[in-house]
Amino acid sequence: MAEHDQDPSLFAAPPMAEQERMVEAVLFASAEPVTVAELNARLPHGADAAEALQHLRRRYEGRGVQLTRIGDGWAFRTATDLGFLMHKETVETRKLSRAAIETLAIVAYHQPVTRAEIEEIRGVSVSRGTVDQLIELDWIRFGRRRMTPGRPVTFVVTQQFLDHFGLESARDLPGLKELRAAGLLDSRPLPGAEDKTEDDEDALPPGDQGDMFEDDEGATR
Amino acid sequence: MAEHDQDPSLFAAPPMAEQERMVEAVLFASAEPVTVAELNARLPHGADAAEALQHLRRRYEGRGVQLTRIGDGWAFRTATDLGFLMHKETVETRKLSRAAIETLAIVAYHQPVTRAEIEEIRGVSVSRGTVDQLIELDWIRFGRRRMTPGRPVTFVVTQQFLDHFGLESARDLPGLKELRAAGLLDSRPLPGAEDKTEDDEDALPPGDQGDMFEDDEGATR
Amino acid sequence: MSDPDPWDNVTSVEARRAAEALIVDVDGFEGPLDLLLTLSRTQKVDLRRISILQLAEQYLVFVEQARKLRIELAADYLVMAAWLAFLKSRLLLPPDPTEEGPSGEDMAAHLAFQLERLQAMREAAARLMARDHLGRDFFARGIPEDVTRVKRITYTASLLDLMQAYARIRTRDDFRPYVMDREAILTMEQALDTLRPLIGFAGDWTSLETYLPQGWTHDPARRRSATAATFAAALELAKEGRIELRQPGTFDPIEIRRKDRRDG
Repeated sequence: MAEHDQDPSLFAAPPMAEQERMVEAVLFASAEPVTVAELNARLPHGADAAEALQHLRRRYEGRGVQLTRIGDGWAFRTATDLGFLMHKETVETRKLSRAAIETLAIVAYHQPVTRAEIEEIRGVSVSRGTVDQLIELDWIRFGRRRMTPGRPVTFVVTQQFLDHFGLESARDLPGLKELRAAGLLDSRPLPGAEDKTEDDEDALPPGDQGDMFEDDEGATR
Repeated sequence: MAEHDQDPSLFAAPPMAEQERMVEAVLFASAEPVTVAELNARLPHGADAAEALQHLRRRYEGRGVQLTRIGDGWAFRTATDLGFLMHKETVETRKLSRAAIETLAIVAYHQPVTRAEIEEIRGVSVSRGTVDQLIELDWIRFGRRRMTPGRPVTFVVTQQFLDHFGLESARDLPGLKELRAAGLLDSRPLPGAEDKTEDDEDALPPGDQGDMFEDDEGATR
Repeated sequence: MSDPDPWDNVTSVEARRAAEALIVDVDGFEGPLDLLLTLSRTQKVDLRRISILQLAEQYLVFVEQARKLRIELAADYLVMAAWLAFLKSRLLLPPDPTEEGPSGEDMAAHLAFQLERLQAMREAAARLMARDHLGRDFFARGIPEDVTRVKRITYTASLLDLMQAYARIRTRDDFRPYVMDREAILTMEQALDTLRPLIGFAGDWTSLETYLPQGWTHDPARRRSATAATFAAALELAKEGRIELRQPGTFDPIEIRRKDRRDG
């Protein structure tokens, strides 16, 4: 390698094609974008890094990597349309936990609904993780605060939720009557179940969802 | 992304020019060699990375960076004649001891080789530290156990070793053919000491070196 | 072999100095084989034509000198010395046909092989290290864009899951998972039994719905099953050539009528 240290540089700048190779190698190996000044400092005396860069840039036009200006430096970058190759995604599909699906169902049917209401309906407390998970899945989000003491936040379902479940709106969710008709519910209401649901209804703001369920309850009688 | 999982793959592989761009992007993005199998796994379904590599290799002939084969992987490396341009930011690797260098050479030329065989060739015992150092450098690794009494472990060189020394395969080790022709890679037992060396002899199936190179053959596919 | 001058083979001053240095540097040798290889260089011949006898003598002299200088030699040097003394005697004495074991020539050839092999490996090591090194003479990509391995976990739930969950909550213990409820299933055989006696009267197009059995028209689940079974039964009868089916349009009521036997 020693031969290279003093070689033709002392005499004349190498041909442009050679300068281009040099710039190519330096940019390739450098851990950071390299400025024209730095390139000129590394290239043999008399070389014109700026010109070599222009040649090189053209050479890489349309290739899988692009010579890109970053700040005042230059670097190779993956062509933007091939960015997808840089991700190796392994998708693992898991069933939502029972707690999560129940919470989601309650939000869907009772929105906007507070955490306290969800807990009341489920009869068990709702863990932070469950709500976070549903928010992360982009299936529920925060709605308006309830204008009641403590101004609790409410949860509502998102557009993603509707998309995922193929619904036009949350109103399209089948009501209890339909669930029953579909055989998803036993038709006999348990004694005392009505009391329970009435409580729930109290908790509900006079929204459409509440209406829907009033209808349902009426239909079973 | 789900879109990528199913989209064009279902229909047809992208044109070869496009596959070439993709291979180029993936190899540029990786500092480590990437195997054909890995490339095929990353490219859209139906792509032929091996063919794309051939096109790409030709495209980079004479450039400042070169497409090089390393074992069963491929990587871009700067042209060796341009090394003088580079910042030698490399942390000067601890100078290897003579024992380490010789042990490395013996592993490379005799692989798979047991510790006893290394010791027989060098005429001294191999210190634990020497082997550890080479393993730490990722230049040698354990190979299959020898199917002889005691089932000794063997050592083989790694892809990093090939990469470091710019070798396409262990077959390209300098002077390998001549050494083999001269019988200097044979394991000859000490006359009169058959009992001691017999195991080793049996251990070295006639085609041991052959095995190594058969493996290489496999890798080229 | 009368009192061999230890430096017999050493001609030049430099070689003599080198040989002396050997002794001083004894710790620098990597064992007897390494020492033998170094000593063999003084013969200035191809290793393949080296005189092992001469080498054995050189070694024994070396060990003798070391002793005189009270340099403590490691055991393996002494073992090698004993072996070489034995080899020397084998090489000098005419072969005894009654003696077991390898001949002196065989042993010498093996030692020569070992030396040559060690020398070859040293040269190979030197050539290897003289190659271009990654990170010194050629370089890998400086800014690798690592593949981001994203392990994405998607949680799925179907609308059915959602509804079942809701139903489960709303009905509490009342809820039982959906099972095939035989009560609400009308089999095709049952429907055929209903339909067969009736078709005799179906002289004109009549909606299939009117043939649903009693008690199967109200409850939606029962009604659905009855409709399906009756339809299947009607197809069966049509196959038998006993009735005709028609449907004026998509989703319109399906109608049946008795097929007249006159053309059959």
